[in-house]
Amino acid sequence: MKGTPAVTRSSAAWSAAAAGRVSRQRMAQPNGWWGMALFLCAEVALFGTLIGSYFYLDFQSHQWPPAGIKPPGVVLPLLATAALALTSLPMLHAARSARAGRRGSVIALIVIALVVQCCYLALQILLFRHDLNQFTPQGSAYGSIYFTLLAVHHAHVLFGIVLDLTVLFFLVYRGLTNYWLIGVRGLALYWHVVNVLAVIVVFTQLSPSL
Amino acid sequence: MLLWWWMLAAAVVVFVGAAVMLVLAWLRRGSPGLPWFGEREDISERMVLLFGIGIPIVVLVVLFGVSDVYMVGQTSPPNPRTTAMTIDVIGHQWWWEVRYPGTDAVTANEIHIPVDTRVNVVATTGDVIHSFWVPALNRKIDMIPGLKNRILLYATKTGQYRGQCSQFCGFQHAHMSMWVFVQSPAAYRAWLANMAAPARPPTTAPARVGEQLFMSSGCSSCHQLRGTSATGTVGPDLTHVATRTSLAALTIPNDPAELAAWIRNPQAIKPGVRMPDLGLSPQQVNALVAYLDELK
Amino acid sequence: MATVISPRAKPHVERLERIWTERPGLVGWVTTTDHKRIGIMYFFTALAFFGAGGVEALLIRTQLIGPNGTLLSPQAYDEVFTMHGITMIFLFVIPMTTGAFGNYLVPLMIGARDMAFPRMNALSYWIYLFSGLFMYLALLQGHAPNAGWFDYVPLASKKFDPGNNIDFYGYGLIFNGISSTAASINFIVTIFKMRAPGMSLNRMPLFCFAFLAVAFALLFALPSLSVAALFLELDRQLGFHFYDAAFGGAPLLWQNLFWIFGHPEVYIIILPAFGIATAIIPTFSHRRMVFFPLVALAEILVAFLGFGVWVHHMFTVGFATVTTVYFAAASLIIVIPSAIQLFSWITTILTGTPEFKTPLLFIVGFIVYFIIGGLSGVTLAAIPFDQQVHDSYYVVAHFHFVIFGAAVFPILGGMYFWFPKVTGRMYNETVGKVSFWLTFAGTFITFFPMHIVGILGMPRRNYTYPGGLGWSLLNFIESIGAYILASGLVLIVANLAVSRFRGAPAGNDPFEGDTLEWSTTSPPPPYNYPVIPTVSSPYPMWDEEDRKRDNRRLERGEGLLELGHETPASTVQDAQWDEILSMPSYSIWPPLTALMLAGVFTALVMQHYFIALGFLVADGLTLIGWHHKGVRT
Amino acid sequence: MRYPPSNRVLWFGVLGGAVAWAVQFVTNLYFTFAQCNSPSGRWMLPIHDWEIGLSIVAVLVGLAATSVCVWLYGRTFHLDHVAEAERRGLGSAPPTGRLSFMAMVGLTVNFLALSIMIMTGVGAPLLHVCQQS
Repeated sequence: MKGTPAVTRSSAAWSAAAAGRVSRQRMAQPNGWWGMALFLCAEVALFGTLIGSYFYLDFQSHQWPPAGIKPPGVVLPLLATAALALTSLPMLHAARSARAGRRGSVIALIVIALVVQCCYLALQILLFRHDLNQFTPQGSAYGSIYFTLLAVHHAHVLFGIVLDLTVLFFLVYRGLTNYWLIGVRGLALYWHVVNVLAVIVVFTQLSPSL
Repeated sequence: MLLWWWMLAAAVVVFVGAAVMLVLAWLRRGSPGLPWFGEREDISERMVLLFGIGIPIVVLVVLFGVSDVYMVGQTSPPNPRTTAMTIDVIGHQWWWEVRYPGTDAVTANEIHIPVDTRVNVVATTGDVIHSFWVPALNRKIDMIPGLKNRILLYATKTGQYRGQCSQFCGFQHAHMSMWVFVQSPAAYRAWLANMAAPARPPTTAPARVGEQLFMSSGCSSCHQLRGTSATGTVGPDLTHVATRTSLAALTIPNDPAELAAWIRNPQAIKPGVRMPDLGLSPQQVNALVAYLDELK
Repeated sequence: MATVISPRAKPHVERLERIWTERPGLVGWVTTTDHKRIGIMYFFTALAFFGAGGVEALLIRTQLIGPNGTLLSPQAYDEVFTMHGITMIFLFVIPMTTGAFGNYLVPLMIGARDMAFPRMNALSYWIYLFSGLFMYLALLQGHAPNAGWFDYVPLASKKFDPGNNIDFYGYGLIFNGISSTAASINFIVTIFKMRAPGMSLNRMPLFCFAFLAVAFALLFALPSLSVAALFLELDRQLGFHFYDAAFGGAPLLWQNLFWIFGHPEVYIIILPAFGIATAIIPTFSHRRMVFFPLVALAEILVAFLGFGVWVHHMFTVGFATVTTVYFAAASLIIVIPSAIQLFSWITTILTGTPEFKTPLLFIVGFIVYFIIGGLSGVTLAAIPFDQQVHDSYYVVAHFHFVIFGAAVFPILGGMYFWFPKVTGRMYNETVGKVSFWLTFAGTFITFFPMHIVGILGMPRRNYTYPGGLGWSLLNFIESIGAYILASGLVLIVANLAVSRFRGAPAGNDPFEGDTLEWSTTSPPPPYNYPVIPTVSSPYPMWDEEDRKRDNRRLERGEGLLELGHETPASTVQDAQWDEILSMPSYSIWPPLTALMLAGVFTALVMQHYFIALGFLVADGLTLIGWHHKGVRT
Repeated sequence: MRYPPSNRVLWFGVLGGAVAWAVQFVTNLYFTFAQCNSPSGRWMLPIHDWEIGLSIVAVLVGLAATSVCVWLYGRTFHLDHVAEAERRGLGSAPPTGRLSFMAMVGLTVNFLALSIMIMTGVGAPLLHVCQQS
């Protein structure tokens, strides 16, 4: 076992450069990263349950969607989801440049992603309102699961946007310390998972039309 | 059932074996190592492998094959082709509605079936989930909204078998039982013919008063008397109520005194039951009892 | 070989004291982030709920002591048995095992100075406390949840159960689930990353394997429960139709979702018990577990296979056999990991030189009852037999042997076992033995006759039963047993309570224990270990050399991390020392955050959605405060 | 194979069988739900063919994982009986000790996963499709 001196006091890394150095020296993923990863495991299980319920209800019904509700339109949701999925790229690079200790580019990349995510959320809310005018969650089990699934997904996007803003705020206010470097990596991880889930959700949502 | 005795035997063997080992452990608490083998680590490891994996896997695979693949196939529920007749049983909070398709016969909390006949019971529910269970005759099947489950009733001896709801269904889950009467074919046919007939008109004076009361004071809005203007469907069909051995799903025996007490204040006998207290005077109650007692 | 504080080491230790000591008095308890104090708070809270659940159990048994019992009205009976289930499972067993034992012992056993996320740890305690109170609030308002802890729809739907009692259940479970999820994330990261240098996966105490398995099971099982409860509340409060067959919903959807959580739950309850057993047995048998890797594996595997068996709670709903058969197979195979552990325990006791002190006695009782409960469990995996006894008292007998006999006995044994470590005093051995025999006999007398009543056809959840069916005598025996059992439990609590003040000083290591916690003083200091221990086997206390070396390093003032509120972090698989973390200190924010959440859920039950939203925002603000002060970010 | 193997290979060996079982389990489950739970029978699925096919694939994956563990176990066993030390709970030094430990774990996991997959793979096709039990 290595003696104490060789081991880095990661929490003492106050400058972006030092934080980056620590991050590169680390042999294992930091605790914060693991925490986010495990939290996301629970999230994946959550969506697994929702989507499982969707198909459970689908399979045991005579007609899906029930008579009088026309299957959802395909084009807009798919485009929006594609755009959202693309935000994984800036997030990926944000994590990279954070580990390289480049604070400015981290902030820039997160802002780019943030803009796209906000547009996505806005569009989805419009679509949601539009659907509500077509049919209601109180009308049938299909409506219930349809709107619940989408609402939960959009809530996750919203939560991610709040996370973006928090991390940005502290990056400006505290700088790229070790703590917030790990924050950036956690944020990136969160978005990767949410984006993958978004794709699965949209295909579930559109399954009657495909 | 045979499976049970086999599993019990196996279970006893395992339990005794483990108990013996524990007792040995207590006896030899002073000395390390196994009896006879001494401190041979590899032996104790092999014991773990043998008892922990080797033997169980064999037993379990056999149990799986016998019970879950073979026996399930043998005792799986009937389809109309293989059964002589079908009965619809509908669970309600907290009583059983029994219908005999093809006839007008409707009754409650009592199922009559002929002996040595494979009967296909279609189990559905009118409200919450119930579970149809006649322990002496077959396994249980849940009654679930939106589903039509089936189960076989088959009895080789005439007699009376107790059944009950075994899925928690509310306050009076405890008082939701039924009788299954297994009769000789002749007796069964006679009973069914009587059940299918409409309610008989009252003969005595008090009974006529009772009939008036029944139609005027609330009763008829929940209970049906086939052949009269009483067509309620909330409570049990009372067309031949006098032929039944019990009231309120085996809560109380069916005799005039109990019936009167029941009509006077059902909530006292079966708290939470859907039947309200109609606030009738003793005379009115007696008249109703007189009428209902004639509904043979 | 325990740590010795030599004069030369004194200044270092005093310095650590200064760094790690928290605020005094009640404030200290409210703001604490020390895993030991949080564990103790968990312990007493869970104990209180255990008392409540026990009273409910006695009420049930008194009601059923003879036919046509009239102690409780049907309404009251339904509420009592529902609250009994909820309390014992969500508010007693899980918090007592993961919360109390896990929190107190896991960091000690892996040689860490605290959990990975101390403040989140505090948060999960406060959320647990508030969620428990929240669910009992329903009882205070005189109208508690009454559809059973399984809460099947449509009985639990607005139509058949108006009033807000079920809402307390639904939201209470979601609320409580947040706590358990946070706790399990915390446990996994702690066990992955905070292990003492040298404690590679193959050198991890079996106790920690059990808690790792539990944490993973909770993490993946809870979402399904939360979703089920969410659907339920949407149905009840906003008129959605997930479970309403008339609108294309499926009552069975609830049952599936509930049992996808509910069966892993059973293993979540039992696994910590396995962990405690695997910690107690080697100590008193004076030898290492037979076939160590298999035991570790079995603990993980039970948790994993537990996800593939849920429909065996639903064999009577009329699924096609091609569906149920998969669950039957898994339900049978899951017996094997249990059998592996069982015989490993037995052979370990057999080949060792066991001292049958109170803790080991409880473990032996646990083994006996685990065999009984396990075997009746196997019979339930056989579909035809299950369909005969399902929802009868046979099942009640089965899961009480598993949950009480097999899960609670090790908890009681563990209470005796670690009592000296936590309090620094010894319990009374004689009284301990008596209390064991009382509890043991009481359990058997209470639950064994239930097998027979069940096969005689007595269904569960009946508030009363008619005489003359051959049930009365057995029920009478069961009720008597329940009182014997209760007296045994009271005796245990009394023994510990008295010994806390009168007991003889215990010293660091009264039982020649095998894991690290015995190396530090009893009770352990806030920083757990003055010097970060190094580990070279799963039984570090039996490696004299390592402990001697730790003492030498203490005297040289090496590996102390005395520059701040610090603890080491190591790599996941081989536990090489990777970095030094500075841990957040005590904070008032976790309880405040939990309080705001409690506000959210209370507002939701009352259907004041905007107030709920307000509380949610306030909750977010507390999180900012959380990151603002006291932790150097 | 290279020794010590890369982490990917190692964890495939430990978890491969279990994951294969999970996939076989969930997929078959949903096939039967789709076929048997829908009153209208909208999906005409050849259940048994799917069951058999999936089970075969899953079993093959399980066997692959098992072989990794067998190789690893044999490999570590010959390093002055590390494996024996592991069985005794002596915890020999990582990485070899840990690898041997995980090889033993993986062997058992795969064995049990395989037995479930074979039980269901053989048992399910013997049953009548959608007959209620």
